[in-house]
Amino acid sequence: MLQITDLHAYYGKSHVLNGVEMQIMPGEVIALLGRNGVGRSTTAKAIMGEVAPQGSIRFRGQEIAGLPNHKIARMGLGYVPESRDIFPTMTVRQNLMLGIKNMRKTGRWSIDQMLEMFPNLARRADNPAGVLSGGEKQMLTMCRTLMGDPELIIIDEPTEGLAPLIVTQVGEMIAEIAKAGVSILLVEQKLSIALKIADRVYVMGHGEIVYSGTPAEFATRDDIRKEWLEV
Amino acid sequence: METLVFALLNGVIYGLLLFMLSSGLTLIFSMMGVLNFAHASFYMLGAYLAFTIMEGTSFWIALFLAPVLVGLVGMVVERYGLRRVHAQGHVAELLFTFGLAYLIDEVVKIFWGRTAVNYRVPELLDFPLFTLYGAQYPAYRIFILFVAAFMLVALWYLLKRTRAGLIIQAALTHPHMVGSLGHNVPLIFMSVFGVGCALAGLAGVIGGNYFVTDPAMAVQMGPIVFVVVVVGGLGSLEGAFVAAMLIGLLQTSAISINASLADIFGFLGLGPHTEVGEITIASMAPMLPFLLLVLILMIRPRGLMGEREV
Amino acid sequence: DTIKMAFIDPLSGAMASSGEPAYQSFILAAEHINANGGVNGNEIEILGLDNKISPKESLVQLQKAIDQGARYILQGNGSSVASAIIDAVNKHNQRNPGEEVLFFNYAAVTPAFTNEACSFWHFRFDAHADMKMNGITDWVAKRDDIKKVYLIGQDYVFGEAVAAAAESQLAEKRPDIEIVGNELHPLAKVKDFTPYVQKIISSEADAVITGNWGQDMTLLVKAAADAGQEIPYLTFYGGSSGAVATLGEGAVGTLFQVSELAANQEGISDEQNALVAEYKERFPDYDYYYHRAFVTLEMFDAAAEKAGSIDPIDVAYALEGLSVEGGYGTATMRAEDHQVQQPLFITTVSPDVTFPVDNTDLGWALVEGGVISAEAAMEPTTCEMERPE
Amino acid sequence: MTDMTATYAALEPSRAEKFRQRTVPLIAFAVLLLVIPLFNPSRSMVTLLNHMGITIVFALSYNMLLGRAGLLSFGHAVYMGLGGYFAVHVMNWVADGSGFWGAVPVFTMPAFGFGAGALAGAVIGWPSCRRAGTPFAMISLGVAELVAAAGFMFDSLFGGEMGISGDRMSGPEFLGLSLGPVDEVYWFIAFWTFIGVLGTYAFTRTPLGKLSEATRDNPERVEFVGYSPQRVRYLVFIFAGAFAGMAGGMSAVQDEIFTPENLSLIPSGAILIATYVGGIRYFTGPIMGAIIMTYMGSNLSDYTAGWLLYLGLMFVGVVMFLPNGIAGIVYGTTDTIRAGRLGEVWQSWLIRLAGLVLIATSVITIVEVAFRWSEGYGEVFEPFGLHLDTTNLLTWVLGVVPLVLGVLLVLKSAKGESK
Amino acid sequence: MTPALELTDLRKSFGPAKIIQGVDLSVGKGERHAIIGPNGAGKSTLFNLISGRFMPSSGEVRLGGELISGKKPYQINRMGLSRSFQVSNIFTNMTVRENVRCGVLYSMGYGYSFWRNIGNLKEVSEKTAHILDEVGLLEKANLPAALLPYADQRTLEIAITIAGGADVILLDEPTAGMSHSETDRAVALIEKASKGKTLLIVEHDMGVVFNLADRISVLVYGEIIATGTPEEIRGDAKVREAYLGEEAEDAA
Ligand SMILES: Nc1ncnc2c1ncn2[C@@H]1O[C@H](COP(=O)(O)OP(=O)(O)OP(=O)(O)O)[C@@H](O)[C@H]1O
Ligand SMILES: Nc1ncnc2c1ncn2[C@@H]1O[C@H](COP(=O)(O)OP(=O)(O)OP(=O)(O)O)[C@@H](O)[C@H]1O
Ligand SMILES: CC(C)C[C@H](N)C(=O)O
Ligand SMILES: [Mg+2]
Ligand SMILES: [Mg+2]
Repeated sequence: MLQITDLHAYYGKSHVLNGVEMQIMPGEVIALLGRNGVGRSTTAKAIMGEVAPQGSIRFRGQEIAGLPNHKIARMGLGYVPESRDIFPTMTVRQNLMLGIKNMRKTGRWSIDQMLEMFPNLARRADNPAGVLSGGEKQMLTMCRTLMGDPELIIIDEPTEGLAPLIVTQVGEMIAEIAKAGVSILLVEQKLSIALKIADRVYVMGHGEIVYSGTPAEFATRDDIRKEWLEV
Repeated sequence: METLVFALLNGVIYGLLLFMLSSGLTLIFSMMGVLNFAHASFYMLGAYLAFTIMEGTSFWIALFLAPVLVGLVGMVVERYGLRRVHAQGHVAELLFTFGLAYLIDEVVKIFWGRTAVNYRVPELLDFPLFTLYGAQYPAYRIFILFVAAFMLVALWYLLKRTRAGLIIQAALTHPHMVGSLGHNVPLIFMSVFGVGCALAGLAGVIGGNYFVTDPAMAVQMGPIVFVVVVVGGLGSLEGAFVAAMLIGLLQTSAISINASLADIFGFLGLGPHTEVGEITIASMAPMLPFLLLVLILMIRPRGLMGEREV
Repeated sequence: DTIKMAFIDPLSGAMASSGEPAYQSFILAAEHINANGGVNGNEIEILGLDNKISPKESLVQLQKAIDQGARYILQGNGSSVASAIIDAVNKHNQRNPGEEVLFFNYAAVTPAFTNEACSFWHFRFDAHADMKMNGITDWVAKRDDIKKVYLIGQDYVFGEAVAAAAESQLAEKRPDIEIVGNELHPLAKVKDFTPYVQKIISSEADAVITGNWGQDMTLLVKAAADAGQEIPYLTFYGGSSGAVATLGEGAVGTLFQVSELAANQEGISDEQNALVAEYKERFPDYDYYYHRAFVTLEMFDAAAEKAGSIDPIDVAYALEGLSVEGGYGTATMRAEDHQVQQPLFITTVSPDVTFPVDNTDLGWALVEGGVISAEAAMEPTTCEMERPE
Repeated sequence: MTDMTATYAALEPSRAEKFRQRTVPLIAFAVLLLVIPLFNPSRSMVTLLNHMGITIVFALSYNMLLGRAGLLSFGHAVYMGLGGYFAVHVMNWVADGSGFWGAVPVFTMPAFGFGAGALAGAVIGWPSCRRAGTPFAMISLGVAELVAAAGFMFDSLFGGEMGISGDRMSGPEFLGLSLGPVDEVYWFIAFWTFIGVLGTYAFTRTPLGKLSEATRDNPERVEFVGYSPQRVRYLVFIFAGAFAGMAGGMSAVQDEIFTPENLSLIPSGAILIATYVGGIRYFTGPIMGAIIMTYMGSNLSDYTAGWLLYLGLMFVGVVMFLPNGIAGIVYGTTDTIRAGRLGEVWQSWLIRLAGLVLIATSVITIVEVAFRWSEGYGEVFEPFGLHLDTTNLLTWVLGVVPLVLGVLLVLKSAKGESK
Repeated sequence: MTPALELTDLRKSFGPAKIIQGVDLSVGKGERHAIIGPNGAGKSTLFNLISGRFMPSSGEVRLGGELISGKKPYQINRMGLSRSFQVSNIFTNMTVRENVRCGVLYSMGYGYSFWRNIGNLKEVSEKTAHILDEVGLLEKANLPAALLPYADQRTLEIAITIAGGADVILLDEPTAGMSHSETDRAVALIEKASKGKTLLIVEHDMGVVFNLADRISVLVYGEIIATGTPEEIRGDAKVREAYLGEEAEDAA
């Protein structure tokens, strides 16, 4: 589904991605692990065309590196950024509406369904999204992306800054999404969640992939964990 | 009575013209956050283009073609100018349009000269519609009324087709995010700017022969358009309409008042032959809009009907 | 040698339409003099300096002109600028003896400049407001059908002067005339004169007198035409470029102008008519309008010849009392106040002319009895001139 | 504690550095002002220099708002104008010569302008400074229109369209300067320009000056470190008004006249352009902008009718491509050279320069030919003996080919740089 | 002894939405008090009410016994209460040192002064350097704040907050987004900086909370459902249900 070969990316002069290789099969949930600052978010951004990528990124066989981000999104990629860019002056409902790419086609989810699934959001449906709490914002961002009916969704650090209870909720939500048949690339730090949902994990270190395997295999690799994940 | 009727009639027409001129600015501002200083220059461009087109063909073709051309110019400006500056924030955008106004003014002078061109009301509409208290009322003014009404309705529709508006607003602050959701942000910006400019162009087509088409018309209209937009509440179409009417009526009725300040404030001991006392209401007409602007911004910074602060 | 004359007027910006034709007139006039052997053998060079119509900027340009060796200053657009230049020239000549400069004013017509504020260094080649008003009021005096007059003008020295002149002269010549309105509007700020015109209509005036110029002229008559008003508009500057074009046929018989120029009349020399035609050919955007520019240089030429010098002080003394045959009548520079005395003409727009204007078929034709002799136009002066040496 | 003092000393720039960065430029500036007359500039040159001095102070005062406090004003000329008007009135009182005023030297006019500007800032700033951003900009626009309109109305204060004139030669002499000839006025302007530069610079070094920057960056946070952003803006506004008024006082003496249009949007717009073109992020930016714009405004119009167009092009060009203005280029260049990186970049710079020259060639050709075509004086653009009129093929070649080539070169060098 | 900070029946609604519904809280002098609660419970809103950013709909806030509700943020700050923000809120175009100096200035008595050269204010410079040293940003002192890495920006946020030497310090999720080691460093810093002062802190990281706090209040839907020592809170069934969920076991 998504095939990344020899991906490089730069911020000005600093070389952040250094030949990332990765692939995601249809329906798969992949967790991308790694310490802070190794370039996981940058990988996500490079896929979405927000950071100029060098190398090859193929989505369902088509080269997407270098395309403007709306084209990439229209091909069926969804992105939930780390910065949770909700549109603060608009209501929750309007935010969700903006996630829809094509008003004429109904996707897997409708706005009402979304609100049903997340009573927290439903309560605030007609409030400006800017006043939501951090957790509510995170949910909103994810729901909004789902409205666009993506085939593959990239979620960057969904649980950051969330209350423990909500973290569990978000985890469940992601599992739910996966069940609907959407492939997921999950950028996470909380191992507990990542390992629970993922079909496979990639570990990133200094701009390249240093390990890949199933959660079960990974559980046995304390060395990797020590070297690349723990601080 | 007579004075009142005239003041009303003229005020409404002037107000409608102001509204036509400011609606495009309102559109651009509310959707893109760009305070387009060159807006009045697009208005001028519309008038001049209409003049040239009309020479070759007819007014009716100009009425359609000139705004379209101005809109295209606007899109080019957005594509190759504003878009570049956008990343540097609103002040840079504002300054860009500020400089653009200079440029358009000069280019107009090159092509059409420094003096007024003879852009006239089309024959078809050039007749007195009725006579009122001994003064004729030109049919063209009623035409203005209709065009303005049409514009109001059309814009209303556009703005209330909310999704397009929403996307643009969101793209204003989070262009990347909106792009990631699959919307073609640059195209939308370009179109909005184009439409806004085309509206200014339309106002130019209509206003250019109602007033005079000369290279100074942009400079003269520029500030007042801002007053309308700000007083009405930035981004509020209804507000712009109300403000345009208010200012139109205020200015025209002030002119028809013969009283001086001494006549009004005489009871406070203001003598008729003091400098302040001698000032007539009529002579204050041009500054009234700005007085209104400052007062409104102080008392109610979001304008008459704006939803957010300027 | 070349004699540098600095033309300081708006050559860019909104007011360029007033400065440009004057500049062109001076250029053409200088070419003619140069072709005829120059001024005492010296060529005239006109330096065009743009003052952007600002009095302050004019002083900067004045300084620059003097530095480039110009000893003669030409200016006219706007009495405010003229007043600043008179003041500055006075100061300069006082501070820099031996480097005196003269100011030839060709259009700023506030009477004060040749009355209480007169200066030896200032010469005015246009009839001042009171004189022009004489022409208008004489004409009005003869029209018994005019009973009510409306005054409208621009709110600055010149507009005030026009209003004052109209009031006092009408009171004298036709005490029965009622002045039904006396309005000063802001200079160059009004976009739609309809409300003003409506006021005029309500006042039931039989005629309007105005000193408006530039855009204020054009827009005023336009609003009048739109309202279907057909009373005479007696103006100083109805010939401002654009006004006739704006009015079209409507101008015929309603728009009047008093000036030193009446191109479409009998008995004008072929030479003068050829000049008018030549101007239009050279500068198709404008029409022959600033006749006084030609008179100015002609008088300068004559004075230099008379003095046998091109030094400003000598020329100034020679100018005093000098007469030349202008194209439309003799012009004399009155010594007491440096105010030119020349015949004035009242003209109105007519379709039946040799020299149309504004690229229309219409042009300015003399009205019946529209010639005001220099004597009739003359006004006394209060000037107490201080002369050097 | 002693070692603490040592660390803090290491943090701050060293004494020598401070001297080099702050004192040396000021001394150099003073020396420059002193030696200029040695070159015997012509009278109009001196006049131009005097105007530059005035504009420098004005632009610096404007940048206290725009660059430092982040307040975009469309009406800064109001304060220069009011300061200047007051100074002209004082000059006239001095000329009347009775009592106290008779003893005031005209040399001190900028001080009066300073006071009047501050007062005007204090009065007008009160309502305008409550908000920053667009409301502030719009209020400033409205206020400028209002004050200018009032200027045309109250003749006894502002003299109507004609303005009010004064005579700088009245009153007692100061430092042996009669202030008659412009070269004497030069010393007056030089003195006050220096004071203005020194004053505005010193202001940036005060707590209030720093706070104004903080307020620009993040007004909300300022509130949570104990300051009222409104108050900060208001105080800065008063100072900006004061220095603008001082420039007005200088101008009153130099030009001896003030007119209501000095209060209007036009000079306000001009100072905005000058400041921005110079570079609002640097203290010296406005100085550069003032020098260049004064020069262009007063001399370019002698060479070409298209000076406004060039001005507009230049301004738009700066906004689009040089957000840090001319100062940005100057410092960028010197930094690169100082860092010894000239070797790496000189090629790309040369390419860019060549590209810019080509673009300029085209632009100038187009503009000049166009203006002559539209002007109808029958004049033809004849650079270097070439006869370029609209029918000449060469005109079109020169108008298009260098433009295309130039743009390509500039793009190329930009690409080279980013690699 | 008067409490350092006292909230009585504090309420705040935005339109129809009642966000804070009658909070009573009293924080003693020198106490480190943590507020926890699910997302959207109103923790940041509470901070905004205390620090003057929002006006309470009703109720009172007292600082050292003095009524501060209704006052402007800068007035409250001058009375000795300082806060940090959940999202870094720093002066991005200024250097780190200038950022901290802004925090220091007022407390050293240099109001809006414009007659002093800031470079010559020795005690300001010393205090600034001292704080930079304390938070470990000394080496980066002359970097523009915008260029700092995220964690350093969070640290700077804290530095500005403590710079003014306020007695009552409010920190809103100071460690959000930090890695473990960064969090540990931040906690150490907070511990040091809050010595002898009153601290009110919002955190989701239970490690931090249980480490740092003397007492904990749990805010759920605008109401405090429990206040007590860390042990009491951990054992509280209501809290478990409403907030801690399963992870409580991990932490326990
Ligand atoms: N806009 C930027 N400009 C310059 N450098 C950046 C930028 N964004 C990120 N970086 C740097 O690039 C590197 C990788 O960043 P990235 O955001 O991909 O890391 P990450 O693995 O997602 O870590 P985190 O846990 O912090 O999100 C980091 O060293 C970071 O400092
Ligand atoms: N200005 C406002 N208008 C309307 N509702 C608001 C406003 N500000 C906050 N809210 C609402 O108040 C609730 C509490 O928000 P707050 O930011 O205080 O939560 P929080 O407890 O800090 O959560 P988190 O831990 O996620 O940061 C949220 O539901 C939010 O939507
Ligand atoms: C150019 C002229 C119309 C100027 C006008 N007569 C004046 O004195 O101001
Ligand atoms: Mg990341
Ligand atoms: Mg919060």
